[in-house]
Amino acid sequence: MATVPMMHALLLAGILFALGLVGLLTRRNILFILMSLEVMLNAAGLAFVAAGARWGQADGQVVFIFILTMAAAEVAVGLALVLRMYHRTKTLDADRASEMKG
Amino acid sequence: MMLVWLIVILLAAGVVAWLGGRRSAAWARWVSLLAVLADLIWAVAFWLRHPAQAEILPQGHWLAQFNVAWVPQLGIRFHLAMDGLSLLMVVLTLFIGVMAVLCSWREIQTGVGFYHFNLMWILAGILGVFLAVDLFLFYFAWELMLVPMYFLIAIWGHERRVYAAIKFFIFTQLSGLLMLLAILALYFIHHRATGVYTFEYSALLGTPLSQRTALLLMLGFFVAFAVKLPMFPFHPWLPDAHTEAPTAGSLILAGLLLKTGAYGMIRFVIPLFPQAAHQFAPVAMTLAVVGILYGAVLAYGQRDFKRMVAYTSVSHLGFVLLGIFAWNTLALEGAVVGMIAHALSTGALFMLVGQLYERTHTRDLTRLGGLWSTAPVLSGVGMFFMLGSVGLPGLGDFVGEFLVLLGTYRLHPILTALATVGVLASTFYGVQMVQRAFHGPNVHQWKIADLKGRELLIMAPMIALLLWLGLYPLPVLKTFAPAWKGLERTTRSLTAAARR
Amino acid sequence: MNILFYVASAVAIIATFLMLTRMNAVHALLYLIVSLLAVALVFYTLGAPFVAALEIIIYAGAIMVLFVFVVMMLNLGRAAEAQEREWQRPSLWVGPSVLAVVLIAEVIYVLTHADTRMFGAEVVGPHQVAQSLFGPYLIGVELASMLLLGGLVGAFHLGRRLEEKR
Amino acid sequence: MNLLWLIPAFPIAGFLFLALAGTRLSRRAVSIVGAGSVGLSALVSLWIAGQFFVSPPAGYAYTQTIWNWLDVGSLHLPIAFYLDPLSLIMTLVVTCVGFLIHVYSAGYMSEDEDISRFFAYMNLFVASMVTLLLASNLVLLLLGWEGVGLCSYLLIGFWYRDPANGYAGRKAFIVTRVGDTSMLIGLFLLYRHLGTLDIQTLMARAAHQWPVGSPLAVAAGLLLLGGAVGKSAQLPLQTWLPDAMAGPTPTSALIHAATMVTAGVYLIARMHVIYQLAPSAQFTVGVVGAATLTLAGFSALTQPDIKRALAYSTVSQIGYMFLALGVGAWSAAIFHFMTHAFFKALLFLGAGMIIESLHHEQNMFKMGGLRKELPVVFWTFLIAGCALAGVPLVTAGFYSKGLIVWQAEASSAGRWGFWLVAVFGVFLTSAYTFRIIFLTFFGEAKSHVHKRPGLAMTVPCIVLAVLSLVGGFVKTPEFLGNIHLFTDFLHHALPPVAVAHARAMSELASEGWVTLALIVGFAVAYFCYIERPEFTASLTRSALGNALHRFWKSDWGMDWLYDRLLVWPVMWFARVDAGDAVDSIYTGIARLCEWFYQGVRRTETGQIRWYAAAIAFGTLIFVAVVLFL
Repeated sequence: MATVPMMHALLLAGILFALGLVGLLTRRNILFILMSLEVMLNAAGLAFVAAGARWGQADGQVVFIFILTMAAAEVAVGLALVLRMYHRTKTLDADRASEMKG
Repeated sequence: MMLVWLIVILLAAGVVAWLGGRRSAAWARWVSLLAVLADLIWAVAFWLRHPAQAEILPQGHWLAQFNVAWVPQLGIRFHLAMDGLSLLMVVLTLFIGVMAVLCSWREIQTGVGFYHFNLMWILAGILGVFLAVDLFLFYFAWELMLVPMYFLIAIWGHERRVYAAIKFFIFTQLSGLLMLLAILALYFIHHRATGVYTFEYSALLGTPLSQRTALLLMLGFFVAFAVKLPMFPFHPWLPDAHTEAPTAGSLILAGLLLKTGAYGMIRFVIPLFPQAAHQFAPVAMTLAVVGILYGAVLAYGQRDFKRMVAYTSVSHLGFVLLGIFAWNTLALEGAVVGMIAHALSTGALFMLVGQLYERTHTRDLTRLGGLWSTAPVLSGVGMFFMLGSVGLPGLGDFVGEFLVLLGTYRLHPILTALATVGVLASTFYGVQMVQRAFHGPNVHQWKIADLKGRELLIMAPMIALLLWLGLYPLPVLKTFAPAWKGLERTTRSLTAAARR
Repeated sequence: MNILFYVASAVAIIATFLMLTRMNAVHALLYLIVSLLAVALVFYTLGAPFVAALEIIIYAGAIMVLFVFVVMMLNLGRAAEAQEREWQRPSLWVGPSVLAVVLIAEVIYVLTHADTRMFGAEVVGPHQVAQSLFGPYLIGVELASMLLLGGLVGAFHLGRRLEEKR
Repeated sequence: MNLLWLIPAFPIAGFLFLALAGTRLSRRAVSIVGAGSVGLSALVSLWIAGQFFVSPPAGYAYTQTIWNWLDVGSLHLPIAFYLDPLSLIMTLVVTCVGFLIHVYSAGYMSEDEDISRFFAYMNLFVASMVTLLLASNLVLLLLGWEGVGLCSYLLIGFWYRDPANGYAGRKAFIVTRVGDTSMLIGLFLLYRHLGTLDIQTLMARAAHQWPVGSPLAVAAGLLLLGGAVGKSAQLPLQTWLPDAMAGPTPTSALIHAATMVTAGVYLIARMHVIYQLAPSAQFTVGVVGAATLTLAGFSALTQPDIKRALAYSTVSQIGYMFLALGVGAWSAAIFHFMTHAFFKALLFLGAGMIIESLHHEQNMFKMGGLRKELPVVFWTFLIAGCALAGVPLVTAGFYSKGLIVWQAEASSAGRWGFWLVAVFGVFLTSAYTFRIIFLTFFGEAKSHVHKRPGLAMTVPCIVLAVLSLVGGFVKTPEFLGNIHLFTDFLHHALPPVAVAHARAMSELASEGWVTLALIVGFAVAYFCYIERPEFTASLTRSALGNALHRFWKSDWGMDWLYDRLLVWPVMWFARVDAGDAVDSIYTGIARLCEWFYQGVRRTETGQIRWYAAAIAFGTLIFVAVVLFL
């Protein structure tokens, strides 16, 4: 197995997370926002797994599995909402769905 | 035990009226009416059975009481007790309650069941306030009457009802919280001094307090009651709430809710903190006088009939406050008579405005006028209660104001003189009201039905009682006298003890 | 093996970057899948073969398929692409990018001041994972299952209402 | 004598009956009930008066307690009536003159649609007035006092459809209540320092506890005087009475001439001990009276409206009574009250008949020559006018006013100045009285008489005319038979006047001067309104004359002054602050919260990306804080 500094794995997680964040903040299309979210979740999972590997423990992977579960649920509900929204507003523009505006 | 029944009957009647009111509005009305009537009859019978005691009841002994543990861990007891003062207030509450049910007979057509539920629960809450001698229970009842009142205004009120209801709620709730703080502080201070946790009124009397603490706690109670009263700078909720509430709501607000403030001052503020209250008295009395004059002048400037009557309340309750802080026999007797008379005269004026509103659909005084030619009885009744309101001798308000001023004069001649000018100022709005509504030319060609049937049935006892109070107030005075003696003795001994 | 880690990392980063800059949703999805596969490889190199498999099966497989279905249902064509281009003005990238760069800088700062030990090349296999998953983390598993159930019900509910409306 | 309670009870019963059932009765029945109740009350008072003369009660005073009204601590106030010569005479006059005026009203108001309301108010008035007079304590007196004020207000505004009447009524009510405020404070002061409000006990205690000139007595005297000037329309609160003429004329006769407005005189006479203890307060009473009688006399000279002229005359005559009170001539004041009640009521009743005959014309300059058209009215009016002016020997006014003028100087509290003013007042009285008579009854007829008064109206006038002639013979000067029946009787209640014999001028000399002033006044009136009316007209047209005329006519500009000083500021404040400035404090707090909310609200854009950015930014800051701080 590879022997890389943990720092490098965590750096990868950080970069992926930052990229996901940039996507989340810049894209108006709600589909892309969801995708960016996936990237960020994935990056977080990566960080856990890396940390687990550092100590040779299974806990990191367990948490990754939980994150995975959550991501699955999130995507299911999120995509259902996207469909709903699209049928209501005929657009995927996240800025249009600003009914929570104070 | 009967004291509990008084309240329970009302609470139960409220629930029954609500449940039954979904099917039949008449059912809700009759249930409420019968419940309040039954209570009233019991209270009056009790009053007749216990004519003014000559002997003063020793402390902690009441005309009637009910005392069981409620939350013993915290020293909370369900303790209701009645002396002369409470008895008068209970009778007044139930009488006004009957009037309130009767005067909403036709006015309320939507949500009748829930309406009567609220009405009954308000009355129950007010009874609780007048009877509770456990401070926690008192606070509980104090809050209990607010929420249904809020609904009463917010649901069945006039145009700006939600605004008025929220204003009412915020004012009373905030001040109530201050009182809760003061009650809790007193509770813990008492515990520190004696090692006993209790909310019991008679136990908390004479809790040793430093001067500063006493003043602060006194202010906590005072503000809660002053807002309710309402005292001068705390009054702005009242015109809105009175104006927007339905007739019965205005009646209960003016007739009863304001009296809970005055009652609280008499029962709690001064006996619990006699010295602090004595220190504070000049301020309170000055504010009372300012309120008397300010309320009267503002009443003069109003166009809305109900708003005008509301401001007169500020003026009248100023006299009551003045009397309470004078804390002598004449002034206190005057304050109590004044409270009852104000409930009758102002309450009747509110009912009259309600009846006028049913007919003309306006409360704008400048749009009325010349009603005497089309509804002489209604106008005559209005004139009568206006006269009550301006303190014409022979009617109840005069007795109250006169005794208050007579009692206050020996303490503060200048303030009394200014308050007397308030009596004069009441003439301004009184005669202007009659002129704008009933006299003058009938410019707008009003043709309205005169009072009859149920409406006369409501007005007749109000008129009779106001006259009775003005010409033969002795029963009221004598009923209150022993209660007053007890209060006075308490404060005197406490002050003396504190001096030592 | 180390080289595998770095290559996979580079692929993941590049693929993610490309995913972000695509205007067409299907293209972006494909890059995302590539990125996920690369991450799966990273997992493998880190000695976590089980999650690497899960990453491929569930992430790149199930979840992405969901996305694809939705994109298909929405039937996004060239018009959507044009719209996407119109939405994504270059100036929009500036703020978030700065934010992200600062974030990365902070992460690097933390990492450079932290533990720099190498990984022991130790494989943590499915057996160990299963043991801790159904041992100390049993409650978590139950909660996750409830979450999934919630997601299931939610998705079903939202989708069903849509059917009726149509 | 134990029928005393019936005197107020009958009118109250009449009031209640008319108020509750009046609209269902015929006009005739209403008149019978209305006048009858007062008639019964007059009969009872005559019966009691007879008893009182024949077998006076011990100490010439009788108290009847009806019930216990207020009983608080040391305050005991029964509803109790106190009868002594003073209240007896006043009650007699009020009920008898009241009855005559009620009979007159039955004719005068017979066409009015609201006749039942009218009689209800009138009955209530008589009841309140009698209560005022018979009250044994000051609070019951106050009850009557406010009661008559209320009736006055209601009756002035009786024809409520005209806003001007309502205005006059409100003005009367408020101005008199200004006085009442002062009186109330006086009551508080008396109770505070003397511990009772029972009038007789109060007098005894005051005399016992307060030395002469005690500041408390002066304060009490002045405060009560405030009440008296309000009710009796004396300076500086006289402005309401001329406006009060807006009411039906019988009301003006009963309330605003004969009875209610003299309540102030009664109050001061009743409380005379206080004034004896406070010479400076008593002197103030005299000054108020003297000033009022002159100022009102001038105003009366310039009024074109017959009722307003009579109203100023009333103010002026009550000024005489106050002057008498001010020099300690208590009985003289009451004497003048009695004769004034007769002739002034008669003058108003006559004026009422004239006004009704002329289609409600009140301007004297549009009348004239009515002497032949309305002979009964003319003769009764003439008699009353002569009595008012004080034509010597034959009229009641001569005796009562002559007594006051003489005692203004002769009394130990008297002064030369008072006497001079009083004699000048006689000149003014004579001038304006004959001005009225000349303008109304002489000269050429300017309007048509359309209706002649019926018996119900003329008979009371004739009775009053007789009384105006003979009513004065109960007290005549020394040189004219020296009858002092009236004063002797009153001296059981009021102290006799202390004549300073050393310096006093003789009664005869004083009466001589009075007669001279009267003749001069008559001559001036004759010259101005019969001989050379065009001279008068030109006089009022000249710059100075016009200004003076307007000034006097507007009551020395007092209304103008009060409007600006007192009325307008209050109204201005009420209007400006109608929205309640205090409320704006609370709405201000609410607005502040609202403003703050508006600020915070902007951060809630509803955009997911904005929130995400906020979270990211927050995290950034948080991490930075953890790392670098």
